[in-house]
Amino acid sequence: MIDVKLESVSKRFTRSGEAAAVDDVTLTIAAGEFFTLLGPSGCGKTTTLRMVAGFYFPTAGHIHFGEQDVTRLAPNKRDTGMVFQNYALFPHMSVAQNVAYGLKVRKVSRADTARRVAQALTEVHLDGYGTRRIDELSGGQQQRVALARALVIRPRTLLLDEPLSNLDAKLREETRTEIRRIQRESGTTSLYVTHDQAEAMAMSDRIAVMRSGQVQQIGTPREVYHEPANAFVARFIGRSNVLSLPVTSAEATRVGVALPGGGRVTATAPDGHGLGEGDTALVAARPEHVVLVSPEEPDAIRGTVTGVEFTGMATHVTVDIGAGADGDVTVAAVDVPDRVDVGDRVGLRLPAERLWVVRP
Amino acid sequence: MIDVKLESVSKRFTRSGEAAAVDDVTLTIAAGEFFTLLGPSGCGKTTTLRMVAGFYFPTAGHIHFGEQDVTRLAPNKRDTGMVFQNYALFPHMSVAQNVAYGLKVRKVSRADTARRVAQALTEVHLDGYGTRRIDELSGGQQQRVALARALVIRPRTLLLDEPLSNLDAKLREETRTEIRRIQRESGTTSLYVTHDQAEAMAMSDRIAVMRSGQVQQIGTPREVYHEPANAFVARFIGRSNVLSLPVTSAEATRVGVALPGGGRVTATAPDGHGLGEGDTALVAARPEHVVLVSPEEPDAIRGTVTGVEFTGMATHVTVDIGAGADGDVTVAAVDVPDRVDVGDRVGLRLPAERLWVVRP
Amino acid sequence: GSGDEGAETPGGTTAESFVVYSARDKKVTDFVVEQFVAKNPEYKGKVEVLNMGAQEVLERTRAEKANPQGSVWWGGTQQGLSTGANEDLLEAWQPSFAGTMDARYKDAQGRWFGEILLPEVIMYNNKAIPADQAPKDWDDLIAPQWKDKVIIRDVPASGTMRSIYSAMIQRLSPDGSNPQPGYDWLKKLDANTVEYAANPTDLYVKMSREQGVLSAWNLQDILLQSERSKMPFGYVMPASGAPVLVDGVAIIKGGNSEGAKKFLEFLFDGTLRANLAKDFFQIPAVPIAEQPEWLANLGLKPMDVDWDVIAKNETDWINHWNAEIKNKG
Amino acid sequence: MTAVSSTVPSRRGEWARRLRGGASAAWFPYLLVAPLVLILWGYVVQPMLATFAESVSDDGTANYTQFLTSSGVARTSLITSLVISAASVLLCGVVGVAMAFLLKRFSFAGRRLIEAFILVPAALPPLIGAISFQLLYSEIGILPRGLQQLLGTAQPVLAFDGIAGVLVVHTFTMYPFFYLAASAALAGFDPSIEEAAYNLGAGRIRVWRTVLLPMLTPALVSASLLVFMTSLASYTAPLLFGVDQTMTMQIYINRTNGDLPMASTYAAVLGLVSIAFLLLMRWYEGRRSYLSQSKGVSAQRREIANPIGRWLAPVASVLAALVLLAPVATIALVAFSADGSWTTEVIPSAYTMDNFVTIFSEPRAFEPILNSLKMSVLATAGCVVVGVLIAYAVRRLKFVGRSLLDVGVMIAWALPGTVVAINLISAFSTGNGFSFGQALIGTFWILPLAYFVRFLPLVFRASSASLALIDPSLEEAARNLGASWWRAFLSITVRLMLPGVIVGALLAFVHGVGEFVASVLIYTSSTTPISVAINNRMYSFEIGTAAAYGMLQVVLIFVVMWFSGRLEGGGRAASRGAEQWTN
Ligand SMILES: Nc1ncnc2c1ncn2[C@@H]1O[C@H](COP(=O)(O)OP(=O)(O)OP(=O)(O)O)[C@@H](O)[C@H]1O
Ligand SMILES: Nc1ncnc2c1ncn2[C@@H]1O[C@H](COP(=O)(O)OP(=O)(O)OP(=O)(O)O)[C@@H](O)[C@H]1O
Ligand SMILES: [Mg+2]
Ligand SMILES: [Mg+2]
Repeated sequence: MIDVKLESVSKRFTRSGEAAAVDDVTLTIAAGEFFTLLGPSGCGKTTTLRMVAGFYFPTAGHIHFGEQDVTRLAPNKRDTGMVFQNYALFPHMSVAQNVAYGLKVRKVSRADTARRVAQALTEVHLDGYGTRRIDELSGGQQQRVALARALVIRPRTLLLDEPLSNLDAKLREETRTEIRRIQRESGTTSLYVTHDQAEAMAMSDRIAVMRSGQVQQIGTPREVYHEPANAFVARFIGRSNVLSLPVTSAEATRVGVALPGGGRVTATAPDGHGLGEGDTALVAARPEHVVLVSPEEPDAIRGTVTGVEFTGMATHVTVDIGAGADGDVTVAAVDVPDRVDVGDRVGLRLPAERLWVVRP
Repeated sequence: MIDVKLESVSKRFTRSGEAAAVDDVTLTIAAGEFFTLLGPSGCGKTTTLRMVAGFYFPTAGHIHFGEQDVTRLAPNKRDTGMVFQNYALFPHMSVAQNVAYGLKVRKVSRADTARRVAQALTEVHLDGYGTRRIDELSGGQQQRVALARALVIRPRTLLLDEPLSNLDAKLREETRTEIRRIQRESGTTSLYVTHDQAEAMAMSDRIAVMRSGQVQQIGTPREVYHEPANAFVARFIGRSNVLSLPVTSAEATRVGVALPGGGRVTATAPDGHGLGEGDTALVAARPEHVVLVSPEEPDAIRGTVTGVEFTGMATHVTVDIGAGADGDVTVAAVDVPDRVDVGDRVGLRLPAERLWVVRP
Repeated sequence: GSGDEGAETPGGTTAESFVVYSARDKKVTDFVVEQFVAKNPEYKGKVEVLNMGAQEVLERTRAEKANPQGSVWWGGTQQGLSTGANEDLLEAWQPSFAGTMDARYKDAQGRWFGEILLPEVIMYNNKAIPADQAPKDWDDLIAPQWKDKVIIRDVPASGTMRSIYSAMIQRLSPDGSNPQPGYDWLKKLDANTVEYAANPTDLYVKMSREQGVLSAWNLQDILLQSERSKMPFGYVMPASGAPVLVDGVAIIKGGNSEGAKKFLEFLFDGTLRANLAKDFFQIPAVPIAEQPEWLANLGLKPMDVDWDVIAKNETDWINHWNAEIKNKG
Repeated sequence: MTAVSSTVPSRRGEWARRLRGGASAAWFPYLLVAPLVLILWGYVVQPMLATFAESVSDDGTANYTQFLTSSGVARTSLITSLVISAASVLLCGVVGVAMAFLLKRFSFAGRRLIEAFILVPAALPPLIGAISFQLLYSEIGILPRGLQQLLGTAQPVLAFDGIAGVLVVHTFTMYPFFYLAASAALAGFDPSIEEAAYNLGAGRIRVWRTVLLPMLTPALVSASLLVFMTSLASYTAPLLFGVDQTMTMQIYINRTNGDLPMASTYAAVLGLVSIAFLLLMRWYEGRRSYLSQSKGVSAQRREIANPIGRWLAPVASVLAALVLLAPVATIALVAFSADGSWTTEVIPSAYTMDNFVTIFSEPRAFEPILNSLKMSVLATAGCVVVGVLIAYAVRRLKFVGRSLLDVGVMIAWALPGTVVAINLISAFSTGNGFSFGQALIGTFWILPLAYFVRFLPLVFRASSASLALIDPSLEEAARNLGASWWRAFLSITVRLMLPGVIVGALLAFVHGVGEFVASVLIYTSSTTPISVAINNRMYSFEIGTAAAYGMLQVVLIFVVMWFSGRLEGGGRAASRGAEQWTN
């Protein structure tokens, strides 16, 4: 069942000469689905969310909730709960009053309100902070109040605009589990905006990748990650190495390409890729699939290490493979040989089964 | 050479009955060092930064910049460039005017100002946005203006309070490279607050882990990650499995423990761990080091899968290993056997060389 | 821009109550109304007096023309009342006291009647100037010895002062055709004037605090101030005569004219007039039987002023004075 | 730009959809504004147009051309008025903002008391108030005479006269516009913005110049407008200090002359100048945004180490308060001095309680006070309801004619009170639609109505200024949580505007209590306001009792100020600024 539908929605701010902030976006979100908008800063995620919430009217297009056209419906009649990117907490109310606001509006009884507020504060790990003034909270604490305020009303649709951006990894993980639990239990349709791709992958049923106001790809996390629709998506989701390589053979879903090192591999290609021998294919490889080998190994792509970055779980090694290709390749390895250092010559191997031809 | 020194600094807000927001913190940051504060939301990071910037006076303790005691020096005489957690942009100025403000104060010539502003905007990928009003920017764009405004003045000390929290992963990576470059080139001492542990690991020379206003550990990223001082740090930095296991043998830096599955391993322990046979040791293991094996394998710790989370680069599998131990163990695996699903029985192996005994 | 349907509104004429717009001192009005009600008990609580400036009475009456609220206009200069009469705000009638009144003091068509006479005399601070050294006539005021000693209530906004100044001009040009000698005289007066006071109160304060010690002012107020408020003021009846202003009353068209007429008739009651003369230093515009001592000894010498000439020229003269003479002497 | 046009649905469907938009629909602003426009049209604009019509009734635009000829009184008056108004804005701005800074940024013993005193100069009763300035600063004043005696000079020292005197009076009586507006804005100010400026190396003065003052623009614009218009329409001060070539004096003189069209011309020009200034200010304010875009709510705690600041602030504030209170003290002196006992002496020589005994022994002594109180409260309540709504409409809603609405409201403040009163009389001397067919003249309601029309701009401006600093997303958040527009408006927007609304309401109330020029034309014996009562005393030169009455008025206002200070203190978000500056 379709719950939220955006039909060719565009939004243009009056600033002359600017491109539309949201440009002909069409989406459908099923009831109870957890749908994420992903995209670079300024690509129109917040604008889209605000149109769904009813704060902006689309310049063109329509928005439906179920059967109902809500394009111009008043925000308070939409039953959406929104976490604003800037929180929008009521500065004149205490933490508890902020959270209770939506319940009061809904005429929930006093006792119920108190109980639900307390519970919501516990869910975001803020028990005991109920009587605090908002300006006595840290940034992350304020963000959690904003989240609690939206969650507590159990709205029909949750709109979350980077609700966890100011939380630490630990808390973020706990909170996202909490959000998912609540969302699943109450079957709330959710539209989520995040910059954290791991988060998007972990939480979402489906993801829409946006760029400059336009949707690039809609799919499940695995689809978006492993089968990016184009080079932008491949580069944007996770770290990707996108290499332009000459095509040596082409089949329906497989394309053979020549590697800089001299070897040859066959990559998976999308249906109707339209590539033929002699063309140049864009081939994406995830860093964690690139294997660091000795430069002496036959058919290895050889290059010079230009950066070594320790990120905890993995170490990212950036290797310059020379002018012939697109430049750098990043390798993520759990156990990097300690001797790898900037300036070292190394070899790389690309695993054929993990290569994916993308559209430009 | 020591550049910034915090000596037993405490900050207590007047709210009665509250613990101190910052509690007896002592730190030294070397000139040109990139120093990061890491800790859960509300642990006092911003408060510490604000004391260094001069917006709060410590309730106790002293702050030195080099030889000078700046504990009560006016903020404008400290030559720090701060990115506020809430941006604090001047809403009545355009983007370019915001960025130029610090230069004007420093009486930089008009031509120089224009050049440096343009360059700073390019560094944060905002070229062409100079004439925009602040309220016409997206959240991430605002954050970048705040960053450009602090970077452009090339201050003696950079104070960055989650400067990248609202940027997408791609941009965040580019920007952090940019920050590091600028910071290295101008030898600026930097105090950085972030929630993104990968970021902290990748950028920092040293990290201080805080909790409830107190410093838990100070060390290089590798030290903090691989040799956490206590269970809190182990759990907080990255995902860690901390198991309480009975000690079977104890040496100076090695402690043997009994595994729930029946096996026995020897873990590395810090000097003076004070554990003896019969005690219970807290043993930390990183998910990426835990190996998923068949439940039939001898000596494997057996358990039931309770969660499978795809995060892109890795898939996190949470396994309940039963009442005897601390509960769940998380396994991160790049290639998880597709058949692993919630409810499956699996086996786990802990690699002896990657186990670390932590203080409670 | 109103009054489309006003004819039907009963307005203030219900019952017998009526409203008096008065520029007289509240003490006087309270006193008179008390007496009136005592004599006409049926009007108890039905007479409402609103005190305001003479100019405001005109403004208000004019603005309320479509639906008059007031019935009596009590206290106004000849000019003000004439303006009102010409704008058709006042009702014409013939009261019983009209017969005894000098024709100069009333409107020919009976639209307004003089109530009291206000001789304009020379005022001086009797603490600063001994009585025998005070100026004796108008022309003494322009003598150089009084340089910066004169204070004048600012002219354009004051009916009284406009009349005095116009009289000074007309004195030197009886038909008003050549105001120049008058202008010259006023210029010299201006030279002696240290300050123009904003209003009567200001004048009294400045006089008493000796910013200046001489002025031209009406007799009644000088007497009231010195007797009632213990102000150090004395007066000189100018040798060449004092311009006498008429301050009058009228019935407002469209008000409760029955009550108003009764009230005005009462106002000219002999005993009342005698009391007012005694206690409030009023010189009645009608002859009265028993004059108080001060009035009997006054030796009032009216200056021969042609008010018609003045009425024709006043605006021009005063505008000229304001633009060309004030503060330029 | 190429507008993306979707398939055009049927007309009916389109309308149905539009109507469903509720408070965010395009028609909503018109719905909200329509009654306001009707009120304004009936009570303000129409009467003003009548004024204009009168000004051209006799000889067309000939009256207006006088303003163009260089030698005429008209032009000189216009220029003098403009100069006085501009200078008043500057002086009041400096004094008001400085006081706001001292009192809102530092905390010290007695700050509360001084805050309550600070509005009193604005509350000085007319006439007696102006006279008190004369008794203080003019050639016969206590100060110049005192200095004269002290220094043994022949002439009074430092006596203010002419335009200087007018400016002194204006500064004293109008600085509260700036003080109140600036202090409300300072209290609601996002402190992190200021911190950012300090952090970038700016010193205190620079921060004020480049961040605080510009950010206070909405408040300063609002105050400038009010001061400019008040000065332009000011009558008593030029009168007392003998500056008669001003617009208002000319209006009065022309009315006395009986030249009504010319008087109306002056009034119309006054209105036009005010409108021009208003539009200029609107443009100036509209160029920038003043809305903090900061994430979340910033901590209000700020700490200063500067001991000089800590000591200087109370000393400076007390000094300023003394100077400000001097006129009140003068009135008190007069009220307690025996009639005629104060002539050439620097201060009176004999004191008495007689004046108070006199008023209290009168049977209906308190009636004028109660009348004024009642009518001002009524008018203020009306001003708050309508003013806040108009402020919201003009700032937040997009509709055709926003500027016109703004002008319509402000014009009543720009014109002299006499003109407004006369217009109201003409409009309501017979029944019309706006008075439900009742003739309001001669009834109780005409006075509160006059106050409402005259003082609506005060509430409107103050509310509008505080609204400029409130993030609209707070209202959005409330609506998102299910609150209707009304609920969100009342529980969030109005609540956050409250400091500004209170400021406006106070100003309206204080001016209502002191209003004279319009009142005297429309009062009835059952609605005699205190100002008329005072004036009656003044008229008979019972200056002592007038002053005693004046003191009662001052006390009344002081009490109101004190309680409103409390009220505001209760609204934490608004006025917690000062305490935190000291650690
Ligand atoms: N003005 C204040 N009054 C009272 N308590 C405060 C105030 N500001 C901060 N706190 C409290 O002090 C503690 C530390 O706050 P701080 O802002 O330093 O946290 P933080 O580490 O920056 O957290 P976050 O990551 O959420 O931004 C928090 O528990 C917070 O609630
Ligand atoms: N009020 C406005 N006027 C003009 N342009 C605007 C306005 N609001 C947003 N924009 C522009 O529209 C584009 C989309 O903005 P939006 O806030 O939707 O981005 P976003 O995807 O949420 O970005 P971020 O991740 O940085 O928050 C941006 O380029 C922004 O500059
Ligand atoms: Mg956004
Ligand atoms: Mg923080």
